[in-house]
Amino acid sequence: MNLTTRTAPLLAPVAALALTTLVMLATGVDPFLAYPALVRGAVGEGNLEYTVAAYVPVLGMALAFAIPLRTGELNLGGDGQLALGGVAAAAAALLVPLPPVLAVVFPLVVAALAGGLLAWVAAPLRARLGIPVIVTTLLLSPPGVALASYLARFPLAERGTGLAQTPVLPDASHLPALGESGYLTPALPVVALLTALWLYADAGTALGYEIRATGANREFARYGGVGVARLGAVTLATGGAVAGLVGGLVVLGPPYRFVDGALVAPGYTFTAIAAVLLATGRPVLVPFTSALLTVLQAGGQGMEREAGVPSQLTQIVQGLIIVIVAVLALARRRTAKKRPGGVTP
Amino acid sequence: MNVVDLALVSATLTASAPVVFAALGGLLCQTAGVFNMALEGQLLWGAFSGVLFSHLTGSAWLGVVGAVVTTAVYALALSVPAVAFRADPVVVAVGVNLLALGLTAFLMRVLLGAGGVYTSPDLPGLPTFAKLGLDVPVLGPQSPLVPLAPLLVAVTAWWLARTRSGLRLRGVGGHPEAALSLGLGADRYRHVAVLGAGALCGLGGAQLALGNVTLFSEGMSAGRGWVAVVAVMLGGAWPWPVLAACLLFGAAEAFGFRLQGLGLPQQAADAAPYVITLLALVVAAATRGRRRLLEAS
Amino acid sequence: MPAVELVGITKRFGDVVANDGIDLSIETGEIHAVVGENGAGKSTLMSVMYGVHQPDAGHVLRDGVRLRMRSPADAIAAGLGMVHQRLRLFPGLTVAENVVIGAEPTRRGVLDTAAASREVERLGELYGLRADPAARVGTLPVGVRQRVEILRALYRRARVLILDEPTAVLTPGEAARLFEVLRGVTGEGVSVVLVTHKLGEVLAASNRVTVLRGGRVTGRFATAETTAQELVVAMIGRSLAPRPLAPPGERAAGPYLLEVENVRVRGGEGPARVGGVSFGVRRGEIVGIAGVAGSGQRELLDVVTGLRTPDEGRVLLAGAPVRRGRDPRVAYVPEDRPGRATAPTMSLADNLLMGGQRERRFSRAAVRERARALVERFGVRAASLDEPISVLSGGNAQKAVLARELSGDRPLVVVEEPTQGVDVGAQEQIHALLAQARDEGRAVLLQSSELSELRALADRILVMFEGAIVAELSAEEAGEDRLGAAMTGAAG
Amino acid sequence: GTTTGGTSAGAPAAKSVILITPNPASTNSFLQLSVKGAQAAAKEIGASFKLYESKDPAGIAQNVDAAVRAKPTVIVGVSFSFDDVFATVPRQHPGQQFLQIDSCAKDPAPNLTCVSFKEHEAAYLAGVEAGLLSESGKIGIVLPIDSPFIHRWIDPFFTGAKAVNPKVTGTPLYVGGNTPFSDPARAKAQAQALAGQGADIIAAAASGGNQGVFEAAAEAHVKSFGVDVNQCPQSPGNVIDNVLKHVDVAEAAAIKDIAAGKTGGVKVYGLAEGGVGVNALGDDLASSQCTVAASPQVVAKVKQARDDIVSGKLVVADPLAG
Ligand SMILES: Nc1ncnc2c1ncn2[C@@H]1O[C@H](COP(=O)(O)OP(=O)(O)OP(=O)(O)O)[C@@H](O)[C@H]1O
Ligand SMILES: Nc1ncnc2c1ncn2[C@@H]1O[C@H](COP(=O)(O)OP(=O)(O)OP(=O)(O)O)[C@@H](O)[C@H]1O
Ligand SMILES: [Mg+2]
Ligand SMILES: [Mg+2]
Repeated sequence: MNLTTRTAPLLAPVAALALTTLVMLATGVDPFLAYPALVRGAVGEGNLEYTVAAYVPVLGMALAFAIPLRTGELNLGGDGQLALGGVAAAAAALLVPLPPVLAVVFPLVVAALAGGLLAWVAAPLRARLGIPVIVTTLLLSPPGVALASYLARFPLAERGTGLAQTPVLPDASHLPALGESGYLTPALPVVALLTALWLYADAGTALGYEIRATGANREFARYGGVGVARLGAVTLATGGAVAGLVGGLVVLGPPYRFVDGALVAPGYTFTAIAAVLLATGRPVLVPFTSALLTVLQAGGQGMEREAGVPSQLTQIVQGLIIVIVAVLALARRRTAKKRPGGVTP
Repeated sequence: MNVVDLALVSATLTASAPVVFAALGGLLCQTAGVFNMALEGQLLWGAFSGVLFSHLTGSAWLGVVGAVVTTAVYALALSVPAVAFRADPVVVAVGVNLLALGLTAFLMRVLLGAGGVYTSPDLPGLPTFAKLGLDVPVLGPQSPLVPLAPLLVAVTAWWLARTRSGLRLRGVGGHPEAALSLGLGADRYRHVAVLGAGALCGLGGAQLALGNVTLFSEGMSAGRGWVAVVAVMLGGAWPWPVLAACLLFGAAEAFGFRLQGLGLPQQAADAAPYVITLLALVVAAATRGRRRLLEAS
Repeated sequence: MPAVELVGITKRFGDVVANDGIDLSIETGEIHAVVGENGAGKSTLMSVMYGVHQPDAGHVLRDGVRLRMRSPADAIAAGLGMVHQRLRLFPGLTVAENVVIGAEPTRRGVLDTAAASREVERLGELYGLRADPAARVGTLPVGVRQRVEILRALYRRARVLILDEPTAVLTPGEAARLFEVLRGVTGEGVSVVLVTHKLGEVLAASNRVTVLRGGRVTGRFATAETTAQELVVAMIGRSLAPRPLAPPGERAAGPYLLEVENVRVRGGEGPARVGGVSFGVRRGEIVGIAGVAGSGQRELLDVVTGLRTPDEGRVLLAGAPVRRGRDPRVAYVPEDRPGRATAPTMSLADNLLMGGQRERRFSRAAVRERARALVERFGVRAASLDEPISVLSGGNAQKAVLARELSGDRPLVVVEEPTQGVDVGAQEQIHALLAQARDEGRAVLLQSSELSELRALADRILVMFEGAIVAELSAEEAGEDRLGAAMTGAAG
Repeated sequence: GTTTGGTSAGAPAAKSVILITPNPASTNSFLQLSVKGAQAAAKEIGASFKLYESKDPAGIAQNVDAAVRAKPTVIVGVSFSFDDVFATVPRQHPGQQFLQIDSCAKDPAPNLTCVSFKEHEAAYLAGVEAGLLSESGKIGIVLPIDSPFIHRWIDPFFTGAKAVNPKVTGTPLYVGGNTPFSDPARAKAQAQALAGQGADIIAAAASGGNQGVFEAAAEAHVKSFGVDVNQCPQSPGNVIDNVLKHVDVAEAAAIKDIAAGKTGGVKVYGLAEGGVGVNALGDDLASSQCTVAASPQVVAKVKQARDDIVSGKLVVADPLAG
C-alpha cells in the first residue's frame, strides 16, 4: 500500500496516458503523431520559453490553493483573486508613476493586497458564522472577476481600442525580459522563491507545524493553543495574496497591460488545483505536478497546431490522471481523519 | 421598464431548472455522506449526451433518456473511486469535471463534427407547454422538464422522510459505521445516491441543452453545477430549502438581467447572483447558528 | 448447549495476530465477561462474533449450528446484537428511527412511525429502558443513547447481546442502571458478553470470565471462584504492586495556585452550565472533580484551561488571569483523545510536539529528538515515531498525551478521565504519573467518573451537580455512598 | 484545429499561409469566415494552409512566434487582439509578411498589411430595417460583453432605427457570465427578457450565443437579426436580415495582393468597397430566407441609405473613433 502511495504521482500519469491512447485509437487519432507533437509543443524549439512562462501562473496559483489547504480550507476563488490582483497592479502602475524598481514593486504589493483581501473575507465568515470557505471563495470569485472587468472597461479603459483593456503600463513598470522574446521575466524567480519559502515554512518552522496541525485536527490545534481562526485568516489571505501577486506579475509582463478576461481564460486556477491535489498532500511534489500539467497544457496547443489533434485531449489526460491518483493515494487516506463531507467515516 | 413581472418569474424558472436537478443530485449524495463536487462536469456531460442522443435518434425525449442513462454511467467515474475505493471525493470530482470538459469538447468534434457550438435546425428540442397546447403565462414557454424539477424535489422530500430506503439513506450518510453494524452496507446506498445524482444531472443537462435552448456549446454548464453545490450547502441538504436556494439564485440572475436593462453595467449583473446568494448565506448562517451549517458541509 | 460458541478463532491484521486460536463459549442466560490488556484482542474477537471481521481460521456456532458470517446482517439474523463502545447510532434520526432502522415497520410501503414508537415504548416498559421515541438521538446524554442501542438489539430479537466496554463512558449511576437492565434481560434467557477493563464490574455482575492476553486465552474462571488478583495475573502476567497513592499526613498548605472565582458559563444548549463556582487548588495537592455527566465539569475545566471564556467571574493562576486560548502554564489531558488530545493522522512525533513547538528553534531533528526522549521517559510503546498516532493502543496513546503534557514544568495539571478505556497495567502507570506530578509540587485537578480513581488519588473531591459545587469531601470522607448521594443532588 | 493543403514542411520556396485566431474559431462565425477566406486564397495562390487557434494573449504571442519560425508567405492575425503583438513582431522580422484582419496595430510596419471594416455602416442599415419594421417601437440587441468593440454594433444599429423612426427606443443586454461568447442559454434568457419588455425586434450579436437569441425570438413571435454571415437559415422565418462583414472576400484579396508583392498599408472596407453590407442589398436576397425580402419598400429605403452613405451624404459615426 505504501509503495502505491509513494508512486501514485508517477503511476497515475502513465495509466492516464494509456487510457488516453485508447481514446485516441477509438477515435482514429494516431498516437505516434500526437504524442511527439505534444512533447514538441511543450519543449520544442521556441515553445519552451512559453511553457516556462505559463509555469509561473500555474505554480503561483498552486501556492494560492495549497497554502490554505494545509489548514484544511479549500480556496476555490483563485480566479477572482487573480483578476483583482491583475487589475490592481495595472491601476497602481497607471495612476501612481514611480521611478524604476519602485514602479514594479509598488504595483505588485498592491496586487497582493487586493488578492489577499478578497480571500481573507472568507476567514471571518468561516470563524464567526461557520460558512465553509469553499463556498465563500467560490461565491466571491465571480464578483471579483466582474469588478476587475468593470475597472478595465470603464475607469481604466484605454480609449480608441476595441478591447476592454487598460493602456500599456509605463515603461518603468515593465518587468525586464530575461530571454529574447520578453516572456521570461523575473516573475519566474519570484514565484520559485515563494515556493521555496513555503516549502521551508511548512516543513521546518513552528508556524508550518501549527498550520499542519490545524488541518489535521482543528480542535487539537485549538487545544494546543494555536489560534486556529487567526491562522485560517492568515493562510487564506496569504493564498489570496499570492494569487493577486501572480495577477500582478502577469500584467507587468508582456503585453504590459490588463486585458479583460486574459487572466481567467486560460484556467490557471483549476489547473493549479489539480496540480496540488495530484501531489497528494506532499508539498515538495507541487512544483513537479504543476510542471507536469503545464507541459500537458502547453503541449496540447502544440499538438493541435502541428498534428491537428484537438487540444481537449490533454484535458482528458489531466482529468484521468487526477481520478487515478485519487484512487492510488487512498492508502494515505485510510487512516485520515474525517474531512468535511468526505466519505471516510 | 417593469422590473418585476410574470416574465421574470418565467425567466427564473428557466434559469433555475437545470440547477435544481443538479442540486437535488448533490442533496442525495450529501444525505448519503458523499460530498459531490462533480455536479458541474456531470451537468456538462448531461447536456452533451442529451444533444448527441437527440441528434442520433431524432427524438428529444430519447435524448433525455440517453442523457439520464449515460450521465448515470458517467457518475461511475465518481462513485467507483470515491465510494468503492474510498478515494477523496473532492479530488476525484476535480478530475471528473476536467474530464467532462475535455471529453465533451473532444467527442463533439469527433462525433458531431462541430467545434464550439453544435446546432442544427434538424436537432429536435423539447417541446414547450405552449406547443403542447397549454399556452398559459409562466409555464407556456417552459419544457415539461421544468415543472418536473420541483416535483422531484417534493418526491425526494417525501421519500427521505417516509420510506424505508429514504430512512436508510439518511442513516447511512449520518454514520456509515453504524449502518454497517446493522448490516446495512453503506456503500450500496452511496453508489445509488451518486448514480442517482448522475441521472439527475442528466436531466438537468438535457433541460439545459434541449429545453432552455436546442444546441450544445463547449463548456455550456458554465458554472451552474457549482451554483448547485452552493445551493446544497445553503439549503442545509434539505429538499425544500435547497429548492429555495436554487430559485433565489435563478431569480437573482434574472433580476440582474433586468438591472442591465436599466443601465447598470453588465459586470454588476454578472456579480449580482453571487453577491445575493452570499448575503442570503450570511443571513441564514447568522440566524441558524453555525453548527448546522458546518454539519451540512 | 451453549448459546454461542467460538471455535479456534484466528484473526490477523497484517503482521499482527489479534486473535490466535481462541475458543469461547457463551451459555444461555449468562453474563460472560471478557477482559484483557489494551490490544489483547477483545474487540477483534467480538467483531468476529458479530460478523464485522471474517476470521482467518475458526468458526462461530449458534445453538450448535455453524453460521455463515459474511456481514453483521448474518449475525443479526442469527439473533446476535452488539453495543459498540463508540456508539453506532444515527445522531440525526429519532430514537424510534434508530431502533427500527434496517427492520422498519411499514404500512403499504410507507414507514409506520406510530408502530415504531409503540414498539420502542413497549420494549422500554418490558426491560426498564425508557427513552422518548421522538427525541433526536444527537441531543440525548450518552447513557440514554446506550439504552437506544440495547433497545435496537432487543427490537431485533437478539438472544445474545455483545457489549464492548459499555461502562467506559457511563457515570456510576448510569452504569448501575445498565447492570440492572442486563440482569433483567438475562432473566429472559438472553446471554450477555461483556468486554470491560473494570474488574469491579466483572466481579459484581458476571457469571464467568475469560481472560485474553496477546490474542490468546490465558484464563477461564467462574466469577464466584476467582479474585481480582487472579484476574490481573492472567491479564498482565504479574500482580499489581499495592501502592500507597495518597500518603496521608502530608497535607498541602499555603496559598492557592489556582483560584476560580464565581465562574459562570451560560451554555449554548441549555441554561447556565456553570453557575457561580468558586474553589482553589494548592501546589502539591490533587483535587478531584466528580459529578454525573452534564453537571458542568466539562465547561468548568474549559474555563480553567483558558479554552473558554467565562460569562462571569475569573480564573487566576499564581495570581495572574489564565490566558485566553490556552495558557502555557497549564498541562491539560482532555477526555476526547481522537477529537481533542491528539491529531490521529499526524505522526506520534508531531503529536508529542503540540504546545512545545515554539519553545525551541524548530527543526525536524529537534522534534524527533524530543519525541524520542518523551517516549523513553514515559514508557510509551510505539513501533515508530513517524507512524500516525492512531495506530497506538488506547493505553499507549493516553500515555503519550500525558508525556507531552507532564514534560516541562507547568505548575497546573488538569486531567479528564485519565484511564478511560485503558487496561489495568496502564492505569497503574498513569496513576503513578499523576501522583508524581503532585509530589513535584504541582497542583493537579482531576476529573473522573471512576469514583475509585478519585478516592485513590484525590486529597479533596469537589462534587458538581447542575453546574454548582454541592459538596467538598476530604479523601477520608469520600465513601462511595456519600459521593454517590452528592452527585445526584442529595445533600452530601 | 484543421489542416488542409498538405504539409507545411517543404522547400522554403513553397507558398504557405498561416492564420492565427485569438479564440477557437469554432465558437465564432466571424472567425470561421476568416478561416474560409484564408483557405480559399491559399488554394488560389497554390499555398498550403494552417490554422493556429489561441486561447489567451500568451497563446497568441506563442502562436505568432511559432508561425514566424515556420516562415510562411504570410501570417494572418484576426482582430484587435493582435494589436500588441503586431506592433512589435513585424519590426523584428522585416522579411516576413503579416496581415491583420479587422484592426491595425499602431504605426504599422511596412511589412504589415491591415484590413479593417466599417461594420458600423452595415449595422446602421440593419437599424434602418429595424426602425421601419418595429411596431412596438422597442428594439433590443443581445451581445456577449460590454466592450468598446461591441459598441460598433449597438450604437449605429440604434442610430439607424431612430433615423427612420424617432420614437424607437433601443436596449442592449449583455450575456456576461463565465463564458459570454458561447453561452446560448444566457443569451436566450436575455432575449426573453427583452421580449418580455415588449421589444418586437431583437438583434443577435452574441457570437456563439446567437442561436439562443433566435430561439427566443421564434418562441416570442418576434424578429431578429444575425451577424457576420447569413444566419437567416438557422431560424427560417424569424430573422429579418444580417449585418454582413465579407471578411473572406477582403481577406482573400489581401492575401493575393501580398503574394503578388503588394504589401503594406491599411485597407478599409465599408459599404462603398462592398466589404460590409446586409442581405437586403444582395443579389441572392430572394433565396436568403431573410424575411426582409417580403418588404420591398424597406429594401428600397435601405438601398437609399446605402447610397447616401457611399456618396458621403450620410456619415455613420464610428463608436470607436469617438
Ligand atoms: N482494523 C485493524 N487493523 C489492524 N490492526 C488491528 C485492527 N484492529 C485491531 N488491530 C490490532 O489487533 C490487536 C487487537 O486489537 P483489539 O482491538 O482486539 O484489542 P482490544 O483488546 O479490544 O484492546 P482495547 O482494550 O484497547 O480495546 C491490536 O494489536 C490492534 O492494534
Ligand atoms: N488500521 C489500523 N492499524 C493499526 N492499528 C489499528 C488500526 N485500526 C485500529 N487499530 C488499533 O486497534 C485498536 C482497537 O481499535 P478499534 O478501532 O478496533 O477500536 P475498538 O477497540 O473496537 O473500540 P474501542 O477501543 O472503542 O473499544 C486500537 O488500539 C487501535 O489503535
Ligand atoms: Mg477494544
Ligand atoms: Mg478499545
